Amino acid sequence: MDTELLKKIIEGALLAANRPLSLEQLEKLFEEGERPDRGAIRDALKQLGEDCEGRGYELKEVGSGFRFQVRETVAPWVSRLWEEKPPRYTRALLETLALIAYRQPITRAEIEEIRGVAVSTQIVKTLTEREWVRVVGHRDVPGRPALFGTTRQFLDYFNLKTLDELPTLAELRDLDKLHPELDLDGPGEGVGGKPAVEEEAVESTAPDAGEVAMQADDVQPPEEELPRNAEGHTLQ
Amino acid sequence: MDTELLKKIIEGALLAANRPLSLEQLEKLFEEGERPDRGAIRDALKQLGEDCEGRGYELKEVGSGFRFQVRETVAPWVSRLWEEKPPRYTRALLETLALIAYRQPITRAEIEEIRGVAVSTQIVKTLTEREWVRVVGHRDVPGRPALFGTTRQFLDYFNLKTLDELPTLAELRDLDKLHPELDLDGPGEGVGGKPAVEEEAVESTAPDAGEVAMQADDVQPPEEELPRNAEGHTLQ
Amino acid sequence: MSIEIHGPHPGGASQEEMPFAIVRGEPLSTPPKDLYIPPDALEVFLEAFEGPLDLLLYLIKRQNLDILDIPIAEITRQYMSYIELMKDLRLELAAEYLVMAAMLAEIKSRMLLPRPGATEDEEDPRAELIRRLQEYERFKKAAEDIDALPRVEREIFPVSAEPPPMERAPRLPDVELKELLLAFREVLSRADMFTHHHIQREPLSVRERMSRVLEALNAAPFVEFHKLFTVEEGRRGVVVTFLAILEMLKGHLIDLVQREPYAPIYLSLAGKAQE
Repeated sequence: MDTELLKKIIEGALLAANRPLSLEQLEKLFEEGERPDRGAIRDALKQLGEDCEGRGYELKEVGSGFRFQVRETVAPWVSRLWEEKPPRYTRALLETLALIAYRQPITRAEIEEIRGVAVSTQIVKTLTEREWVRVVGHRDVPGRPALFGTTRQFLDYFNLKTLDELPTLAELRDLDKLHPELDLDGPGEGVGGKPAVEEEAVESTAPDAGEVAMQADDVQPPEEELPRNAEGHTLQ
Repeated sequence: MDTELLKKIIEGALLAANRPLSLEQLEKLFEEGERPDRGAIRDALKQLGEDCEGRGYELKEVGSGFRFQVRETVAPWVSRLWEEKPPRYTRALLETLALIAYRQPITRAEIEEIRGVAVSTQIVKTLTEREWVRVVGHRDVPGRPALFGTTRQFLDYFNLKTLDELPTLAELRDLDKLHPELDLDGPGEGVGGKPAVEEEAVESTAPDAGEVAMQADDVQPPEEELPRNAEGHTLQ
Repeated sequence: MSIEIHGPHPGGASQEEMPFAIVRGEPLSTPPKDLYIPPDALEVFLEAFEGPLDLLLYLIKRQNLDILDIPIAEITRQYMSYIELMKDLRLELAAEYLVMAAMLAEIKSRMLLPRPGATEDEEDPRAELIRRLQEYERFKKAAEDIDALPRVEREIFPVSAEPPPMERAPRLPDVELKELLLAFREVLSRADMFTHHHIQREPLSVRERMSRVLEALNAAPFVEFHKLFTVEEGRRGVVVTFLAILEMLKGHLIDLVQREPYAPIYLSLAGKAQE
């Protein structure tokens, strides 16, 4: 099949589909006999991406495949097409989503353990309904709790090709840096505003001992946990 | 505004809109101060149309405005996108449709209140486009929210003469007893080809029996096994 | 008396000491006994936190403390004063906050005990708390990062074009009535409407009729009352229509207009009559 026709077909299909298309799905546009090999399809995609330069849209590879999308430079105008404001998500939902994204597969109890609060059923439902999150299995412990993971649609929505493209998670700082000799607190006013007699027993009397400890230089720059993917993933 | 940027914005907007855009709508993409005159927009459209030559799509003017359309020459390939198994509606869409059927006329806010999550614009759009649901009025409260109801096409599709033929709440509760083979967690998988209540279709036609049953059963906790209402409605 | 209550700054950028509240311009760290703070305001303040870890992080941040060196006594004192405040205002305390208070108190008590010849491998009692705080903080940050990613509906707009004219129209999803009913049942059981929702008692025919009447009113600005009834439907039909009209009047969907006693009654869509 000649390259120009191949390009037109792929371009037309990506535009008509209204969803990202994978290489497999693009292959299936062709009958067995005429089916171009995957290399040819890749080449056509690459050229289509290059052809878009200078246009109002670009070719992007996301989780579930390739899609055309409006260039971010013209997005401010295009967004005026919709009167409704884009949805905003609560911190509780985003924190839950972040835990599922970075720690998958993860159970609800594990999410609650890290966040220190219960995860509402509503949040799980919203995440599932948006198809960002799904049950990927069950942990083999009593109760067989569901394990949650993210979906390709999650990647699509956040304009990512793989989970590697997520912002890196801050590194945990080293607890060994705690100096045992600094860990005694100064006498405070006690719990709940009442004088705490027992604090007299402590040797440290400097009211600012806490402040000293506070300034000890334990701060380390957060290290990158995952190697960042250096390549851009826009095809152009 | 320079022509290239103007072209890019119009191109991006027409492709993102998912519907034809009129000249007025295109004008509204720009703030008062930067708004190009209509002649400039027309020129940009003309050039965009010419730029499409040799691509898999073309610019068309239709009744309600301009849109890009995939070229007929690539239709044989592109149409294979729809030969795969047809798409399925989400649980969210089905719940919204069911609430509109049983609780019409109902506003979007009321649906959201019962379901506990936002109803996406896309769901309302899909249901309206399918002509199963339409706006039947507006509630006279601030914002005058639209009231949704089902259509005759909805009744036709589900082979109902009137909404009264939908099962009562009591019957709903017994659905799994009627259809032990139903997989209640995943609609679709266990769903056979026949209308729901048909198999147990009961002879009685007393039109109010269901209502009486509904009131009586209202106070029962949902878990309780209730004897099936002997005078249920036939579905046909 | 005016009172402002400060929540954490949305961006989390500000690290300066912030009083709990400002009353007449005076910063206040604990409320005077006779001060009445509307519980709503405090609730709003507390709702700004995602739980005890978030509140602790806030307390640490607002004094520009390093997590690794939390002065436990001070933090415990502040934390407990929040809890006291919640108790004073008779707010329902989330169990998680109380558990955290207990944990803080336990750490503090352990640190107050004299330790004979501190051994190297003895674990700092704060370690577990610090680990949890750090762990929570990194996911709090990760959530902010995810929120900042460009995303569909906000910065990213996937595009599409009209599919080409095709021999066969694209197939629309098929839906079985069963699926619809199951979805409805699911929603009902979630919303617990089986037991509570009085509207469910209305026969469906009334709800359907409400839609039909609204349809008629959409077609014409005013419709005469009697025109909505069809003799052929019999008594039941009349009752259903009448119930539908009453229900819609109650719900502010329609207006009834009568110019004078015994004059014809007209129905119109609510709000349309005055226009």
